[in-house]
Amino acid sequence: MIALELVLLVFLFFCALTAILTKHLVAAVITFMSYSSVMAILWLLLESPDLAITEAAVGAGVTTLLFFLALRRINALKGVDEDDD
Amino acid sequence: MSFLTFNIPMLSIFLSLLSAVICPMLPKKNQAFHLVRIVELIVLAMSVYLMVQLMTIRESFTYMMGHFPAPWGNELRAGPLEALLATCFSLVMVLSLTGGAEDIRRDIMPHRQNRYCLLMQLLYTAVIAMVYTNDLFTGYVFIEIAAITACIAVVAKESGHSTVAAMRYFIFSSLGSGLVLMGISILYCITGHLLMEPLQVAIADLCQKGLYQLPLTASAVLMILGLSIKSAQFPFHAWLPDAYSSGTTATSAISSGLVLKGYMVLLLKLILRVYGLGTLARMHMCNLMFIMGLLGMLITSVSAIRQENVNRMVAYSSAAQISYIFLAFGMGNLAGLAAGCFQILAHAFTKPMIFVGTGALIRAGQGRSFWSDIRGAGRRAPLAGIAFTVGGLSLCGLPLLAGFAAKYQLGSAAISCGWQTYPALFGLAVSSVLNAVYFIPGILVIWNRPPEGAVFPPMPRSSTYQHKISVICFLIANVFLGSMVGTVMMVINRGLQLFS
Amino acid sequence: MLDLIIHQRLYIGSIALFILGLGTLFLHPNLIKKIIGLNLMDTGSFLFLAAMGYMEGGQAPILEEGAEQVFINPVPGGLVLTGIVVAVSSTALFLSLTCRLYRRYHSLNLDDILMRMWSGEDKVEQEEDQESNPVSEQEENEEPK
Amino acid sequence: MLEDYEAYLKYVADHPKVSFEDFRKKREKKPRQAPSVVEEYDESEEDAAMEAEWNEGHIHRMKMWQRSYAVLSVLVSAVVLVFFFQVSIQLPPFGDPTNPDLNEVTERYIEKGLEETGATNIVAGLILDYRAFDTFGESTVLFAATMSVILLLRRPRPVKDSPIPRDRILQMVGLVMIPAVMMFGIYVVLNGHLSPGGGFSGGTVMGCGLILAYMVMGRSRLEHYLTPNRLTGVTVACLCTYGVLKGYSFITGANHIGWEVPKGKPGAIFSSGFILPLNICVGIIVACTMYTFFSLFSERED
Repeated sequence: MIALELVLLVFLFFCALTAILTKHLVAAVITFMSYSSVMAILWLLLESPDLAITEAAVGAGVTTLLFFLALRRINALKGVDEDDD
Repeated sequence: MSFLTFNIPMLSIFLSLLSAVICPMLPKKNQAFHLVRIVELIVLAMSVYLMVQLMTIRESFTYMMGHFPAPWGNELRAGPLEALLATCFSLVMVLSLTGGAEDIRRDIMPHRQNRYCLLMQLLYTAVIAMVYTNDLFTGYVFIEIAAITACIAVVAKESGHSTVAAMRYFIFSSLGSGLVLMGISILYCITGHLLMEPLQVAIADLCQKGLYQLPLTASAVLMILGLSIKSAQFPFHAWLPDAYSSGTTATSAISSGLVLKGYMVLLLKLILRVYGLGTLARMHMCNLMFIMGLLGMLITSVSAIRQENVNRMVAYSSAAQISYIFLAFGMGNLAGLAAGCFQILAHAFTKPMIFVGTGALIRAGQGRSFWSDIRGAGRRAPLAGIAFTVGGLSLCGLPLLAGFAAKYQLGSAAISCGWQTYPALFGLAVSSVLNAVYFIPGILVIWNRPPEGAVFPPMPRSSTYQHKISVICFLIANVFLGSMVGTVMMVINRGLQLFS
Repeated sequence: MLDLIIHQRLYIGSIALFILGLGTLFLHPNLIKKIIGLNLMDTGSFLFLAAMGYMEGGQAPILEEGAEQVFINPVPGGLVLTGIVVAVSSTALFLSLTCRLYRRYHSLNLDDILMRMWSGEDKVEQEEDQESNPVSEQEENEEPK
Repeated sequence: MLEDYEAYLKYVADHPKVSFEDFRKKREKKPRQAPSVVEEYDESEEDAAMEAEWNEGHIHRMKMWQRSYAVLSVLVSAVVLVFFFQVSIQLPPFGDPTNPDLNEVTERYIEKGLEETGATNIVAGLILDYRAFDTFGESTVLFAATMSVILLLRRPRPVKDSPIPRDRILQMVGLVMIPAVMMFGIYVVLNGHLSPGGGFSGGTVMGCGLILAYMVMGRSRLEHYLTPNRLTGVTVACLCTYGVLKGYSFITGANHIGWEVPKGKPGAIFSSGFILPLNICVGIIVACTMYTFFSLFSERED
């Protein structure tokens, strides 16, 4: 059980690092989605199912959805003006 | 204690919250604006009644939110000091909204005005709840409400600058609330309580046993830094000038008068009710606050001198006044805390008056907020000119005005504390001089003759009486605070004794 | 020392995530990365809160009719539930501000946006204001209240 | 973009009067003739020059600040990391039953939680009965966020329907899934006080069901039922009912008067006093909020 928690923690940390350092924004958002899902699993290990459901539904679900919508909205604008990194 | 006085704290929070929630449902445009102000006047009357009652019976009471006593359920706590703060914040809120009514109508698009009133009412509810709450996590939730609504109030006036300013404001304030949340979590981890009285008992015996000293210091550092970020204290005040110079007048007035003070009240609770002066002094937190206040006073005043934009100059002087409060809290004795509370009240009445004044001056001038544009604007809008002049002089410390009384209290508190006496007096003197250096020229500019051939936009003849009422009430409140120092200080001192 | 770190693993992990999010929110110029940093910071402190509520061999706080069990501390669970929804609303707000900024300045890099704001965007700004609230002129003569 | 900026920095070193915007426009038009840019610039009126003068100071300070920013940030994060590592080592041991936060406060929540709130899920009982004021503040945060996003993103002009790609297979599967998702959401909300879940998670699942309906059926068909004003109306109504219910229980609790709400049989759905209606209110608020966020963000950017 401790080993599983350690593995998940290490995975979380590197997930966070990749989410920050990747150049491509969509890749960062997808990494962040996996970060939230693993966080939900970790909360299950900590015996709090309430948080697991909420984090899974809210963190992985809606937050990532909003990220993708914002990126789509920005890419739609980018089509108009070609100078973004 | 009668049934009514016992329920006033809960009623004032719920009344303002429900009135905020109903705002978007009101059909006509101006209805929301009037509902908001009527509710604030009701809460003002209730708070005055509560203050008078509590001053006569000389005690503060705790109000159980729900059926469960202290360490289990939420709690509100009301004493003379909380009632006085609620009264002043309600008064400042009503006057700022009335004073800024003309600018709200002009800057914000009509179909967004009742949502703007909603945000202002939610901001007001958050500040009142911060004054009355007796629970740390409830304080965090209302800090978050204040953060969201204050940022969006800046964006309500649509311009490029305001969106960038709101973004920077939101980054800084989410940083601040993240730190506060971490501070609360560490505190809960080592003590097991969230309500302030059991927390104080737990911390006292932790210090006695010498357990978990480093986490305790860490939580104190995190919370004090988080609150200083949110209230634009010296090292973290970068967001303040942009936010206050690009929002509408009402937003800047209310943010500087109310929101910064709400966080200061929470800091006061942390000092008195949670940690206690002894533990904070031992953890050198008081010295940290003192040094931040001292540096803040000097450096922000210097950077205020270099500003060409009127609103930015006034915003920098707000940051300087916040450092006064930090200096007062950092002195580590009850006299210092009392001086800090008086400074909160004095600044809450002076700064919104200056912002309301500059708003009218800019409208009366050539429309842009640079010094060259408002040259001679005082002659076209005399009342706004008077508001700006009296506010400026009060900040510089002219006797018989609120600013002078605040500086006097600070000075007398500084005398009775240890090594901080001379640095504090030096800081007070220098920053008063710096205040004069950037306010007096400003006052001279607005009363100067307007430049020849300067084209002035037509003076709006509508809704000046709203502006007149608010400026006159501000002036009266300022002179009252400046002259009746005795009574106000008596209420503050009694409140502080009953506070912890 | 190592077994102490193993024993306190969740505290160290959550505070590390918190600092990582704090650093990103403050230092990374790209706005979307700042929002991801904000979420990391919040989830880090929530993991810290949830970890402190855990008790060895404790059960989730759902009371069945079964025998007396040992339960974990329900309070952090309640606090984190509130916190998660605060984090979502902050993210939604942050994203809408980013969309507005992008619509005007066509860049996600905050330093770039500041550069463009300071380097005289006022001309563009005036037209934008006129276009965005054409209604305010008729407001002038309408007598309020 | 960045190389533009570097080129501008080098260029501005010897032509301090040129602003970034003009530099970029000039570069696109005449990339090579740098000197002509200087003459063209001189005729601009005095006001803009004064404005540029004021901004030049900003940009110069910005460059100087960026260099020291990088060094400062590495230093600060190193110090913070060491400090927090020490703190986390000295915290009470993880999972130890004698931790300070497992004290008499949690004992009462666990032992008397069932008979005092009637909810078998103690966390739901804690949120909606012991510490109900936090959750009320919480729903107000959601409401404030919704109103702010509406104020920021809603266009006064009616926006044309967003052409979401019409894929028959996705549509059919979506239509089949919508009732399942909504049913699961309603189940989680209604059983909030019995099993894990509750207003927040159930509301989010219902919100996702509405979002799926929006994607599958398109904005126009869904707009008949879920117009923006109706959504705000529902959220306001739920918040007011929450406020009235909780206000009643606060006033009766604090003044020890009033009618004791029946707790009902533990384990049954209609069992724990106000917690069920409160859970439904919170669920609807969260569902409407998520849907409003989605519909505002997905408006076409014209």
